[in-house]
Amino acid sequence: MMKKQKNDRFASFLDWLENGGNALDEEMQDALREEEPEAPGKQKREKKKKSSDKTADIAKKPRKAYADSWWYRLLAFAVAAALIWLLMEAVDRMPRFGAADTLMDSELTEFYVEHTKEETGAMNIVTGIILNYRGFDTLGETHVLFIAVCTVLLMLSIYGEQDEKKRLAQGALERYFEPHHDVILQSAARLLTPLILIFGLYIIANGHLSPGGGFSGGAVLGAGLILYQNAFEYRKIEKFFTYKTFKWVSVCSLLFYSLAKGYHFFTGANHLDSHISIGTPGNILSGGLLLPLNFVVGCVVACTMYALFTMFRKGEF
Amino acid sequence: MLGRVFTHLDGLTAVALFGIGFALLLLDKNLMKKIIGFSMMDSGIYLFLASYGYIEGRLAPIYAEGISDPAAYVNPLPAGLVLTGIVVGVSVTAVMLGLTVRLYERYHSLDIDEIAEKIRREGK
Amino acid sequence: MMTMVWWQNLPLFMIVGALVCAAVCSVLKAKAARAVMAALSFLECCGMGVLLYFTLTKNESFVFAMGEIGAPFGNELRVGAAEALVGLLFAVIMFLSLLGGWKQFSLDIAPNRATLYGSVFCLLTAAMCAMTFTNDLFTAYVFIEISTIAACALILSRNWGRTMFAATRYMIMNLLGSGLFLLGLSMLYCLTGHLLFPQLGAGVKELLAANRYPMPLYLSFLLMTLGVAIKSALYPFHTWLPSAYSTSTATSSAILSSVVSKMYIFLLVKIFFRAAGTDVFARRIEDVLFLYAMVGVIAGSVYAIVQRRMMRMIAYSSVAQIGYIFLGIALGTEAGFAAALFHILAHSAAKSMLFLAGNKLRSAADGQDTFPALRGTAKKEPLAALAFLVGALSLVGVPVLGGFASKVFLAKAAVELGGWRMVVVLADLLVSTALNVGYLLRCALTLYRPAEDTEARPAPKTRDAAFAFAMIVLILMNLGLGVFGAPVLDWIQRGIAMFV
Amino acid sequence: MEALNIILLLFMIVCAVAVAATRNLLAAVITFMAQGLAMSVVWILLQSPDLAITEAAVGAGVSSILMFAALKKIHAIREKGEAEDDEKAEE
Repeated sequence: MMKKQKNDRFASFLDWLENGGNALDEEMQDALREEEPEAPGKQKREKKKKSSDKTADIAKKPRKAYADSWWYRLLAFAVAAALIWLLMEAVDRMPRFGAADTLMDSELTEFYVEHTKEETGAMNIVTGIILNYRGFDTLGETHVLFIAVCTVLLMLSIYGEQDEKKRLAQGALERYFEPHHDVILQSAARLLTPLILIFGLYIIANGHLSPGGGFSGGAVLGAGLILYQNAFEYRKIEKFFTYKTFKWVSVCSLLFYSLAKGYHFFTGANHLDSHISIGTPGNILSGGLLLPLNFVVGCVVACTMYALFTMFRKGEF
Repeated sequence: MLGRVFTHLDGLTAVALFGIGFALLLLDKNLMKKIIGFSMMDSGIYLFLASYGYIEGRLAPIYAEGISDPAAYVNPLPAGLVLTGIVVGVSVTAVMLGLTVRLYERYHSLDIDEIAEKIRREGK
Repeated sequence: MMTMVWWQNLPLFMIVGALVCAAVCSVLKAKAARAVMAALSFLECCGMGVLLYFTLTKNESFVFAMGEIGAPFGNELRVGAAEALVGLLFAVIMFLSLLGGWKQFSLDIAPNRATLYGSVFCLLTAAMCAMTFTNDLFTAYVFIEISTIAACALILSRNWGRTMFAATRYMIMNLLGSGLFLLGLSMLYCLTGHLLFPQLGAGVKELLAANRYPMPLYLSFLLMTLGVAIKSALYPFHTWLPSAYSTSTATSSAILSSVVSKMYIFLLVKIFFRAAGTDVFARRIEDVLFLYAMVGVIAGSVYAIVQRRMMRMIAYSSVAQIGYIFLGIALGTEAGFAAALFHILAHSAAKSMLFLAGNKLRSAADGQDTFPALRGTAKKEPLAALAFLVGALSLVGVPVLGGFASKVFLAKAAVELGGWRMVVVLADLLVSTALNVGYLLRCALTLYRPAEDTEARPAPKTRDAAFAFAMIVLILMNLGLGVFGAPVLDWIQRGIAMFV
Repeated sequence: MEALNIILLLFMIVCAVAVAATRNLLAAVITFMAQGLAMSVVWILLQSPDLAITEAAVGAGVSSILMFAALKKIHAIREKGEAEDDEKAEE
């Protein structure tokens, strides 16, 4: 019996090694199972089942008990500690924090500070960088949001035939049981939602002048929509925001973004005149493409955040 | 060895967050904890990046009235990178959450080993 | 300031075009979305071809600044012969995988999902172009994340709970990989103050010459290498690979195995060449890689041999083949890099064909892919079986096929280097070839053995022109890589010369 | 300022450890959210107000909201599914 136990422990250790704490490859698992003689293995499993009944949380199968064992936790701790120690050694040998002699504080900072105002018309240098100098990164980033929504939608639409009915029923249930008359929430939402939305618009519109911009403002707008949806019925928000609205707003925004940025890259690389005037830096209507791009990004972010929330809550959109 | 680390508290914290997040993502069995671990790992990296952009006594990278000396502002580039990173991180979190919800819906468990076990049984 | 010639604008148009297509796809009908996907990937092939032609005839690479301001302040693309060649391969494989899975596409993917799948596919194309061309480490990170999520969506596109779990595991491992990559990237940035490869390389050289921060520099490269290794499934980190590759649809698994994981490896080659340099410093990282790759080549084959299902076997053989690629990189010489890049080409051509043909054969065997069930499927699907045979022979390394050429180049590179590395590489090649024969040919021969129950009526023959076209082109590609191996290697070497 | 910085950094580490230690998922998410808010203050101290706003809105705000939504969904499934699950287990 001792030997058996060892074997099992070894198997689960292999299991862990194989998958870095995740699940075991099914084929390997089959192979391991077959190695154990059938009858005693079963007996043991039953025995463990009984013992695990007492500790309420541990589920029906023996492997789980292993996961909660103390040395597993110790191992996790050891991994974290080793990694932290290694990185701390590196940090220790790196340039000093807050000092002005680091290589990072080099020509780049100088260049950005000296040129951002004239070349992009932005008072907020960070906005100038992310939407102009490193605009390609940001273009990619906006599409990361888009692909995340696509993937979640794809995930939620993977249903078999009979699941489809279940899903619809669940959606209907969610609609039926949503809180209708939560007075505190509703009056708070009535008061706050417009304020939040205006604040979001403010952050977006001033993105090139003060801290903020499309991403943070868009997230604030999305949060406002989420609050509204939570406080009132779906029907109320569906009057002005449905899947179709979401789709068209984000697609149009993304198209505008890609094309405008493409035009900008094209004229820039070919040294053509882009015919976009920068205006007077410091005014709200300045900065050439920055303001429209901030708005477009804000739209995408707001739609994405709201869509993701709705999909998690309802399981559909 | 660690004499200088204590002058760089931000870096130390960043590394600690990264390490804890990494261990959670790699070794925790619970999918939700894994997701939180991922976000934590990312925020550790962002703190690391941003802390190296900071130079003591300098202003935030927004033009202030009448100051155009480059040596008066902190490096704006790390902030731009981190901004990009935060949004990317949220997108990935959303995808992972979606997967978790779907897996739970199907297998009624958040424990990754338990799900594997159920899938194995299902396959037979 | 020089202005751009018309073809030098192509990289921009290819990337922005793919992004626009992605947005447009999501509002189209299923059929139109599929047409957009096919058209886009065909145009990408043409664009890459044009770029390859011009970079080879002009014999120089060019830089495309994204905006008025180029390096070191803004983003940049950089295109040389090596980028164009690898990009061409990726584009062709994506196009052919799409065609090869065209018929199954409508079976596996419901119409309401086809548009989303189209968006994801277009975004993956954009990420592929951007990662191949980019000259900027952080841009590479952003597009790595796009391709990670896209790959997750591709795995998911089938109707099983199992795929969902495979996708979860894929995501977890890949997130660990991108986390390490991002940390390495930020450390490197903090040390050198640059993100573009040329400036990074110069900065690293300067720091090393002054012997400042050697340990953090080493660690940052190690972290990036580790991240890429996890994402491209080098041996001990391969655990997400088999279930992800073997459960998804034909198009998805072909693209995943031959485009997505190879993109990361190409990025690593760029990092080594342009940022780390090929001197003593890079050696120390390459030694670590060498160890993993050496074990991976053998271990992947051993895993593949014990599999009882065809798709899993093909998936595990990828682990071994990726070991070869890393072996070439870890040699650290120019010949080694060239051999690694050539193996990327040869393996992608063979592996995508194996996945496409394997999926066809699996559906011919009523969705079963255990070896007994696959018996006699060659009769039902002669073309698929032929393609499978050619792919298997190529991976085993039979002369006139791509795999043989790449093994020869790898061996040559090792012999050039000499020392204990040569012995190890040659021994590895011998052992793994023997193992490859064991599993790949066994599987290929199973297809041609008569079915056990002769009663089974032959399934009605399905005509699938797109699949046939894809298979024929892929077979020709394998032959071409074998026969014209030397000129292709010459292109690669010229491309590598343009790298620096 | 220095003291505030140290307190915030310590708070973040404590939060991280607490997330790792707790078994209650809701508590973990809330703790994580608190850590994000502390982070946004740290970013103000590091002179990056853009990051502070973005972290507060996106990192701590929306991503935690998404986690809450996912947890709520899981809870709903659990309540609904528990009965079915028990039946299955008895079989």
